Amino acid sequence: MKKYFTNNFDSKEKDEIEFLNQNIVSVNKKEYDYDYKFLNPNVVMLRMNDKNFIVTVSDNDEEEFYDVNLGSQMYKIVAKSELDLLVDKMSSGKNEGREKKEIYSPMPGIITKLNVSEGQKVNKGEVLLVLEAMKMENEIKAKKDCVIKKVNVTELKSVEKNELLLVLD
Amino acid sequence: MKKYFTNNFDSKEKDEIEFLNQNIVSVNKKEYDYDYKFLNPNVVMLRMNDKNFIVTVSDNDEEEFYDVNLGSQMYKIVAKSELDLLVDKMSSGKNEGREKKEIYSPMPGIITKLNVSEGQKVNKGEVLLVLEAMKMENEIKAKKDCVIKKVNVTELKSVEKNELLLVLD
Amino acid sequence: MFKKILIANRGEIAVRIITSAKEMGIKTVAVYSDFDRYSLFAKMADEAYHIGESPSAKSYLKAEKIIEVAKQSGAEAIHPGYGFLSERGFFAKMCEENGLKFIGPGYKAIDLLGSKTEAKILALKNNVPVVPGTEKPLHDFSLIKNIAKDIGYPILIKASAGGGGKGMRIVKEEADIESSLRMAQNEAKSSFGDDSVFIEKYIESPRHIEFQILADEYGNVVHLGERECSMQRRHQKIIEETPSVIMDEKMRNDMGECAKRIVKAAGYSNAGTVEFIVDTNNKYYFLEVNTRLQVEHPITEMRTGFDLVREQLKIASGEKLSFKQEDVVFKGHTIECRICAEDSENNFMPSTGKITYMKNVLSNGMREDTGIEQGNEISVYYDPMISKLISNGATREIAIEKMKRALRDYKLVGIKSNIAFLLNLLESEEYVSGNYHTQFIEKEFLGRLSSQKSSTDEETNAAVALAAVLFKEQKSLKIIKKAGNNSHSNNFWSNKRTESYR
Amino acid sequence: MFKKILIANRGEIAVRIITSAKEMGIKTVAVYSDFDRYSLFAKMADEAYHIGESPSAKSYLKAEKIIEVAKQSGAEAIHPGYGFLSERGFFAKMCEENGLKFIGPGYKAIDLLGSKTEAKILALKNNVPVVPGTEKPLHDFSLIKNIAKDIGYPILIKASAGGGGKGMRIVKEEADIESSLRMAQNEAKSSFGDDSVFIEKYIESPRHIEFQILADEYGNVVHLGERECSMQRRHQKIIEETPSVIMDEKMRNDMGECAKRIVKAAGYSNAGTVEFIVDTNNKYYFLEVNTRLQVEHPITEMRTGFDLVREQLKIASGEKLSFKQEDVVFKGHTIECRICAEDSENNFMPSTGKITYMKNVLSNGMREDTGIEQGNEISVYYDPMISKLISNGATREIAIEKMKRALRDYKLVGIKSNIAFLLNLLESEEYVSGNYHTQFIEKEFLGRLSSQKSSTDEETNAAVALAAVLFKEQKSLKIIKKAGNNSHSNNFWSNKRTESYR
Repeated sequence: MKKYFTNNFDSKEKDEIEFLNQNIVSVNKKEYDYDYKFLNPNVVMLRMNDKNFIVTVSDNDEEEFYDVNLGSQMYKIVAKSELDLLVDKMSSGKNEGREKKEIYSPMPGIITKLNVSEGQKVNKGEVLLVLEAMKMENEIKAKKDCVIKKVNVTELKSVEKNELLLVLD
Repeated sequence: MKKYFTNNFDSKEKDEIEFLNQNIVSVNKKEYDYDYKFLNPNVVMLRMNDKNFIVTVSDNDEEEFYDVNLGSQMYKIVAKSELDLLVDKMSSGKNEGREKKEIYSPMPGIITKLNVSEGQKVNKGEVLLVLEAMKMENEIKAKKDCVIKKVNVTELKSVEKNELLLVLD
Repeated sequence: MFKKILIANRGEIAVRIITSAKEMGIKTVAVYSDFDRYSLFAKMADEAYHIGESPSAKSYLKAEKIIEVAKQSGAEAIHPGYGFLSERGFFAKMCEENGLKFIGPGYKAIDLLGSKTEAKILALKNNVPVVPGTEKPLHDFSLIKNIAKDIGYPILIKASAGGGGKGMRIVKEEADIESSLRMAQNEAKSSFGDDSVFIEKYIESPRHIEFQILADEYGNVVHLGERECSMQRRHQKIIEETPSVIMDEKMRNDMGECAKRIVKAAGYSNAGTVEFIVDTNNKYYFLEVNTRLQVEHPITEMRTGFDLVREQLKIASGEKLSFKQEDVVFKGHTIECRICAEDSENNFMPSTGKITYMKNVLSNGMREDTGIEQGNEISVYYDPMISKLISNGATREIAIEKMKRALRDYKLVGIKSNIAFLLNLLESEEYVSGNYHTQFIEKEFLGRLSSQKSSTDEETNAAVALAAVLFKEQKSLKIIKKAGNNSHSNNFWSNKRTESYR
Repeated sequence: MFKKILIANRGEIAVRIITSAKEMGIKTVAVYSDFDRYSLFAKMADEAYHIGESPSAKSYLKAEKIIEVAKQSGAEAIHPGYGFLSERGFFAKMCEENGLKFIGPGYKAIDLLGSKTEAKILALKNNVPVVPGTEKPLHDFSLIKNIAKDIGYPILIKASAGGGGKGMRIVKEEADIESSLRMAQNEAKSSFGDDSVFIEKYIESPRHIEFQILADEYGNVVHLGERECSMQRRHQKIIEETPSVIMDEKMRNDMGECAKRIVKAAGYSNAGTVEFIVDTNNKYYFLEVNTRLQVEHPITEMRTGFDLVREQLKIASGEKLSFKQEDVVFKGHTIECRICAEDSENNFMPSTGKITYMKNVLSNGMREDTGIEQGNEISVYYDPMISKLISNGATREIAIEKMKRALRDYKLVGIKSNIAFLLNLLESEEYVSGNYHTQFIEKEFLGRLSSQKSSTDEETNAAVALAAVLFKEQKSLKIIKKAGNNSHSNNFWSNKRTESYR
């Protein structure tokens, strides 16, 4: 009778999942006959009330949610067991306000354009720098309004994957 | 510098294989630059002097040779290391003359025809019985001239895989 | 158009039907046996219902159960595929009685064409040639002799109560008729207690040529050309192609019109196949009508550009045919090979087991229809067909070359398959020249096969020997390492040079 | 015909070339970088030679090394594929000097058509329309004004020393010409120290339409119809189709004849593509000639039934074209989608990593060309294209429906892909109506995309939540079990009902 809670990162919708027995699961108090098979560690075939869903689930590189794909739609889902929530509660406050303050290179390449300098204010969506890799120019944009605290690279520098590029404030 | 000896069951051709170093193997004293990768436990991609060979190798159900497939050709190959040969030599004589005396059902099915009775002499190639399975009639034939020692089934009997059907003499 | 249909079948043909239905925005309902719980077709459908145990009689043949699921799921129509319930008039009737559309002809047409005698009478009435012979069982000696003379030798004597070749006799010339007839009648008498016989013309080295037809529910019928299906072993088709090398425009028109006449006369609708046998003088005789989609329908699709399942669904939903006979354009040459789990070197014994590796490389001009995935089991419950490979080229020669390349690059591990046998067939002089018939494989080809093992060059020989040794070595490594670490990928343990042999 | 050829390329196009060569009985030689040691193309070829490190400059661009391998292996000809050395005149010349046949046009034709200016002059000489404009850099104000008037507005001012959009200005009407020209010249002066400019007609919302041509070495040229390639993002084609919805028979003939004239005038042989831009009034202008096989060649193959690689090999070996323009028959509608490893939701950032699961279901009317196998790595070294899906249907609507179904059933795990983006594009009103142009994606589509998240029904929502939970549970089980037992098959840990959840 294990219980889970999920949270859709985009829609903020919360769902409650309870395994009632080996064939029946309840989602938000509605019961489903279910069956499943992992076709691969990241691909699960789900059958709920005889309806098929082939769902892929992956860890997201940098966030605590999973990338869930069904049909042509992507969902960002946080899944927690009752125990997880308890642990969260006890440790709450400790990591409060933790945010991404560093921008790392997502792949090896060359910085072909550097648009910011230390101390500069940037707006959400602004292109901070351009990384050329795999024959393509990739724009790295600001995810929110912020100030550039540190610039770790120069134009035309080659960078490795996960190399620190910028520190934000 | 491990050495192996192989034996083609059909052509009776014998080959000597010696690994000289991690890139070079000698087959019948001729050296080849080689590289390989198992694509699957039974499929190996071999590169010998820059020529590609995709070879599948399986254990044969009942015999000591491997079924080796290259192109559209099947080969029955016995592979032995020097050590194997030594062991064989020491234990030789013990299993001498061991031959298949029993015929087992290769799959579940129904005996739709039984052509032989106990004590009957049969010739190589003669149809001993017909097993119907997977919508097909499968003729079980004598592999050599022999005498039927025991008949373990009756016509229209269902049999399981590996059930003893006949004992030969 | 339907909003939801149920597919009363499994394997590759269920996958085939599901793909076209999905393309048309129709929801699909699969039904599955224990064995097929996670089979490709059962995963691909929008919904999937369990209907029973693995043996067909306890699942795919359970008409009531299937009808029940159709109603429960809200399906409006049932596609029967081929085999199973597809040619059972009673099932089509049950569908109708339950307010479900059967995607196929009406049950009356199925029953009419399902009776060999009635179908033959219908053909004769409609000027469609049938194999000359008697329609009623005969006893009388001299009458039989006269009829045989009319038909012309060679003739075939068949016990009217017989079946499966029992009580059959071929008579090559008149001198032998009396003795043969006497023997056939004695045999029939002792076997079946009835000495009456039929006689008909014996067709030597016949070809099996069939015509694909499409008929809507308003009497419009077109044919989509022929399929040459003479490459058979024990009445199982192995390689099919279109066009047939013996066909010219006139013969195609004549036979096509025959096919159209007979289905029209039967009040037939939906897709169907009219089968003929053709003698060595290119005279053709009606054989029977298959009242469903055929295994080999893809070669017609690739040569005409039609999607036959789409047409079936359109017809069943009451649409008129959207094209006329003159709009059917044939282009190029198409071949199908059936890859089966069987041991060609051991009397074609079906081969069961788990397919641990399965890999194709298709590219230009190739299509594959399969319901099998790597990791699947080939069981004793269903037929041993793993996959249909279809090639398409501007010419017959190109289509053959494409098929051979694809077969050579097709890898299948875990069961025995007929791939090498198919390649041998495609390389036979008779196939290359197109000069083959339904008895070719059994009477000519198999005997020759065992004697022709090609010799092996030094390099191939070295590769074979080395592969066997590497396999042996890996096996012993595996035993030492026991389970080892689990790798998710398909590329198992690769022996990089750095970690290679000492 | 050649007995052995070398393929100086990698990935899907190397696989494509190898299959056709094998079908023709030609032995194939692959060359591979460190990264590609066990890539599909390197395994499929009869022989495979290592030529260097993973970066292209150290392997696939090393002309001397490739020539050396060709000679060492006994190859008679080199197929360059697309990209890498395929349009480099010097490489074609090196082949010739080393007694190797370059499977493509002669180096003189490559160099001639490689020069934009010379190609434009050649087009004008042969009555092939080009975008109206000046051929020489200009300084003089009033002269420029007069020319602009002749050409007609809108016009484009380009700094002659510029590039990449710098110093470019669009002028919509004559009133703005003076100020725009002044600004453009000032910008050019300060950026490049040279204030001379070109002017040409500015084509708004242009379409990119190209013609496939085949030319033998005896002056015979045919075209195989057009390809509509206007669905682009940052000049990268994403979806291509044939026919183009704007094309009628007359326009196809006119453009096709233009294409033929220009390649004939260039002394061209082998396969090539003549690119045009087409304005909103269906006026077309010659753009350039791609002197090699295109990525999107399969759509032409499926619509005409030809095998372009086969034709290339025949032409290069000195055969005459075996057919004439009137023998080219177009049938049905064909679409290609390029599946790429990129994150469409994050500015199309290329996505690298290992593909742990890859599964297609093709069936009727679908083709896939890929050089990738499950378990392969997508690296930073080469372009991010994973696969080309090609659909073929009797009508455009059917071809679109088939493509959408196949994309929905296509599963790819381990990297991010543009599959959802492709589906969104195929469902856009503009694609459905065929009313799109090369700036559609960037100017119209991307902005709209983020705002349209479709709502999720209860069942889908439940499935998504449950899948996330099951994934979490399996992950923790895996950690507990550590490595676990190694399973060879593709069907990983299946949770049978019996061993299911408590």
